[in-house]
Amino acid sequence: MVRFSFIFLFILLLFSSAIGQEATLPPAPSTDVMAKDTPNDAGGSITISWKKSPDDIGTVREENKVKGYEILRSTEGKGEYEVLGKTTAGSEIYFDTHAHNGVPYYYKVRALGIQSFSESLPSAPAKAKAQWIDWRRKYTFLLALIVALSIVYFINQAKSGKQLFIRKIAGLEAVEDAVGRATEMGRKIFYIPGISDMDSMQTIAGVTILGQVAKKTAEYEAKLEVPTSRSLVMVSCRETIKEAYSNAGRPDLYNEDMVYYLTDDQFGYTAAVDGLFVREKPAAVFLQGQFYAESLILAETGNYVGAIQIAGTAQPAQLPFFVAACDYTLIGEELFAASAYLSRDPKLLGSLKGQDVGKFIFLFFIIVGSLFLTFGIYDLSFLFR
Amino acid sequence: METIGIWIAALLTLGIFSFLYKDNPFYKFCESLFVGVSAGYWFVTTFWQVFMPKLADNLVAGRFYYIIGAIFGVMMLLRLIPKIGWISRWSLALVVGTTAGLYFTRYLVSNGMVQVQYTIISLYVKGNLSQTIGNLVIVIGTFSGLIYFFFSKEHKGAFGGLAKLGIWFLMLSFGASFGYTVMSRMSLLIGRMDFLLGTWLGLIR
Amino acid sequence: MRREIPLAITAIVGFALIIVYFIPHPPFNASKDFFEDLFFIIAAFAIWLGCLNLLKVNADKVYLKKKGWPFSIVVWFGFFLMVIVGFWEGRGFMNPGTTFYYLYDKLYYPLNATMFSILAFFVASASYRAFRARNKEATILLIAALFVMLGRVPFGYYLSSWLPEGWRLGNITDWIMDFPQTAAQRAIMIGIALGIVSSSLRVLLGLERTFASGE
Amino acid sequence: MKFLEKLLAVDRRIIFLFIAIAVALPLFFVVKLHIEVTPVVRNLHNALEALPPGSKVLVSLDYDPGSMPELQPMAESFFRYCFNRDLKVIIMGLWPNGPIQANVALEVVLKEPEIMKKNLKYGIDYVNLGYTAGNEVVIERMGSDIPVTFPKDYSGNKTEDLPLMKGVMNFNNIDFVYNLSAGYPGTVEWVLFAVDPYKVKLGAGNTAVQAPQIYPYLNSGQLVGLLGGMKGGAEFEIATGYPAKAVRYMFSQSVAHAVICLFILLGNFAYFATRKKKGS
Repeated sequence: MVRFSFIFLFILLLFSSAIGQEATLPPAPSTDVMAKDTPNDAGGSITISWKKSPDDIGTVREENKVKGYEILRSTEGKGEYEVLGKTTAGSEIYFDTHAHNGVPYYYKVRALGIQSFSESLPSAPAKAKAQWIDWRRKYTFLLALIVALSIVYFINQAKSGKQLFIRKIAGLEAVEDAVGRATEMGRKIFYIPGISDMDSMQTIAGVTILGQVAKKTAEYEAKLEVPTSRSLVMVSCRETIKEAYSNAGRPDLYNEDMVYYLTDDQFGYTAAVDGLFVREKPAAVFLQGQFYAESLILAETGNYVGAIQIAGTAQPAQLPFFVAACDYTLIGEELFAASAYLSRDPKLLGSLKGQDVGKFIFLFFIIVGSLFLTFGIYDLSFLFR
Repeated sequence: METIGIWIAALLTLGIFSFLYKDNPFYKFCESLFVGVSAGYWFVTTFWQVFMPKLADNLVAGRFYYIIGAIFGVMMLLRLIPKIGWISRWSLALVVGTTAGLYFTRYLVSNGMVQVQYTIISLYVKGNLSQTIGNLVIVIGTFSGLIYFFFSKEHKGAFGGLAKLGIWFLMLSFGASFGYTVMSRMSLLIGRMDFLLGTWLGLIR
Repeated sequence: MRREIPLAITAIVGFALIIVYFIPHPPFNASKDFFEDLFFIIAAFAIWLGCLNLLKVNADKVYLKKKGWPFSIVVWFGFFLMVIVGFWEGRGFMNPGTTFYYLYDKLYYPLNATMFSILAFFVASASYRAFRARNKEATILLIAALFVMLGRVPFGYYLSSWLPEGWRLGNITDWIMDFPQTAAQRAIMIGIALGIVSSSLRVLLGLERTFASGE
Repeated sequence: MKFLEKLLAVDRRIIFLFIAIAVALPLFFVVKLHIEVTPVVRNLHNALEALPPGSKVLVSLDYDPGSMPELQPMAESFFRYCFNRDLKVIIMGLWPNGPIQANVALEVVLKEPEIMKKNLKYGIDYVNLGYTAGNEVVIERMGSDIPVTFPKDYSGNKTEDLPLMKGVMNFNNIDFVYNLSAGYPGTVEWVLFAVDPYKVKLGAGNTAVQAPQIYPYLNSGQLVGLLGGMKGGAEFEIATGYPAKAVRYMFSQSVAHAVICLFILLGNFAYFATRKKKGS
């Protein structure tokens, strides 16, 4: 008996020394493996979560450390498991995105050591299914609904003839001065509607503003010229100016050649307009619409020939050059506001008002939310998650 | 072959640069070549990387409903024939609808709601003066900037003062964009100069 | 009919995509995948349309002997050079070592890169001749620009290394970028977001129909 | 003051000449400059350091040769970093030129002796999925199914047959996304269509023109870090310990910026001095 226990002890010692030297013991398994349907989706996915292996927490010796986890799946609790995928050490969640809806699946998590691994107990079965509503997005839905309804509401208001207020826009006040000065000096006015086509909202806004500028040039009998880089823009500009001139009672002053097409090519167009500026030395230049890299070249040349320049674009990257080189600049949304202000088009006015409702909501929550948070009352930011 | 190529590239580079002196036929030639080559490049790329895998392969694999994509696509091309060009609007409508539908929610969330969410911050961070000032600047800057873009109220009194503050914030950010744009353009020029002086002439290592 | 059908297509596709954002259940999610696939294919056709249009415009120029028509032949030459070689090469057309890649590297790349690098020259002349502190706004802009331009390159470090750590040009630039700049960009972004929401809505409701009319 | 007026009216070609010299001349000198790593670059580097070897990194190159001087050094330094750290690289592009730019960068990086030693294999250590038309819709589609969005890789192999792509179904199976962007579609679209709906971890390198517009996403944490322009590229090279192209160009960049600043100051001085005179 004593001899046996000696042998037993000996074997035990052998084992423990082997562990101490080689460290090939597998890491402790992860526990509490749970599987459930991934919520708020179209089905086909199951979320597997688990508690990290004790060898994945805190300072564990490098040799014992968990290197990652493998996720295994089976359709029967005790049957064959197939490896689904791998995830990094420290993770506690995995999404099985290859699940069939309505089929029960069992999952195991395998903690990987350097050479060996250990498996957890299988999870309870879970089935993937599709949900009707994505509840995470309820506040988004609410906000979208409010903004959309207010836009529609205000468009209808404007259509029914109600006067909607829009604040004065600084650059627009200068239009009259610029046109007047051009008449005095007997020099031309150039209007550049940008290099984009009529599918751009900015170009459309630019053409709308052109209508108002044209009304003034008709009144003052100033010379207006509009070189365009798209044939469709040319057609629209012609119609706009023609209408403005007859509305101002001077259809006799209108002439098709005021608007002409140069070329579609960005730099080709820029070079041509550049040449026009230098030769004609216009008294005023309007740059209203969607501009890209050419903004800088145009504004520089216009400034160089001494023109009053009124610019406007919603391209954030080009705004700095306009602000620095032009006398007045319509910044971003001001371009759209200006076209609504001038044209009184119900759909533009209504949208602008509807957007203001959205802005009001945002402004309110930024200030109230921040104050609440500062004084530790409540965190409102969840509303925008 | 490589040497010839470098010479061609260098001549084309100089051709474009010649525009800086004056518009000239050499520049025009390079520009036209650029327009043609880039169109050809796009044509070939979309053929091998979109048509073959997305359309042809799906049809070959028996997913015949993909023919709808081809039909809409051909409708798009019909714009080239003025008489029946109107039909291209059907495909355009699909493109416009897809972008409008996706943009509606995505912009509202990422550029609107998420930005507001991160602007709701504490205006006082205990023991961290610079963070406190930073947070204050973020909230006031965003708030006053938005006030400037609020069109339903005249810029008068305290509201006008906020709008004025807002425009200063905007100007500061435009100044930053300005600096960064200059940086970008200079980098591009450095790249070309390095090619001309280094790769082509071998003057720098 | 010519007008109603495109408007209907836009509305159906657009609203389906909005709905699927909130309702992930079939059949809505399948409609999303399908519309997106259609979009890819049409987008590719749209690129082809642009190319063919370019060829047509330039062919007209040559045919009518318009001013500068020989350059239109150059456009055609460039286009077909790329297309013929590209089709000849097959699926691996862009792997390094192919003729197509050679053309890309020796024609397309230098032309494209140089085209944009000439802007550096115009920035220089504009900064000398046009960028003026003409009012308070422009003054703020230019001062911020000077800080960023100097603070973002090693030069700024040498200019301000005599200042204590945290107050150097680089630090000030970091601060401008992280706080006031971020705040203003956020205001712009929120504005743009609402603008896009309203224009998308107008398109989907059929109020904005420029794309569906004209010509 | 006649002189100042004349100075203001100088032919712009003379200014062009000045800037050409300011950019070209410094290229002839090798100057070791002090380049500080800014927090936004440091954050990106830290996030990458936290990825364990074997992690799958998706790299989307969304630019064309026009932005090569700024973004190509970033692509090279990123690939070098990934290969050194044994990260698996999946390449794609929302711009048709992107995947080619990737091949150009790979050609440079794979030839470096340290990388050669690793004996990297296409399909196992890196793949190039190529380009697909459709802009942000491509990202949207990848959220549900990557193999369907990119059925074949760049050279026409079936995506599903590539060992590296085994088990890569959608963004859930991607550990980090890195985006090099020169405009639309680019980083903004990756934030909107990948980060927000699918909670992807995203880092980016941008042209300097783009960078300021990206900062709000940094502050909000939608983006872990950003390399802005050539300077950002240089900082990343310093952070990873491999100073390369971007660092080399920094002297030239410095001089060019200084010249532009001088131009602005001189131009404004002359302008106000002459105007004052006219006014009085």
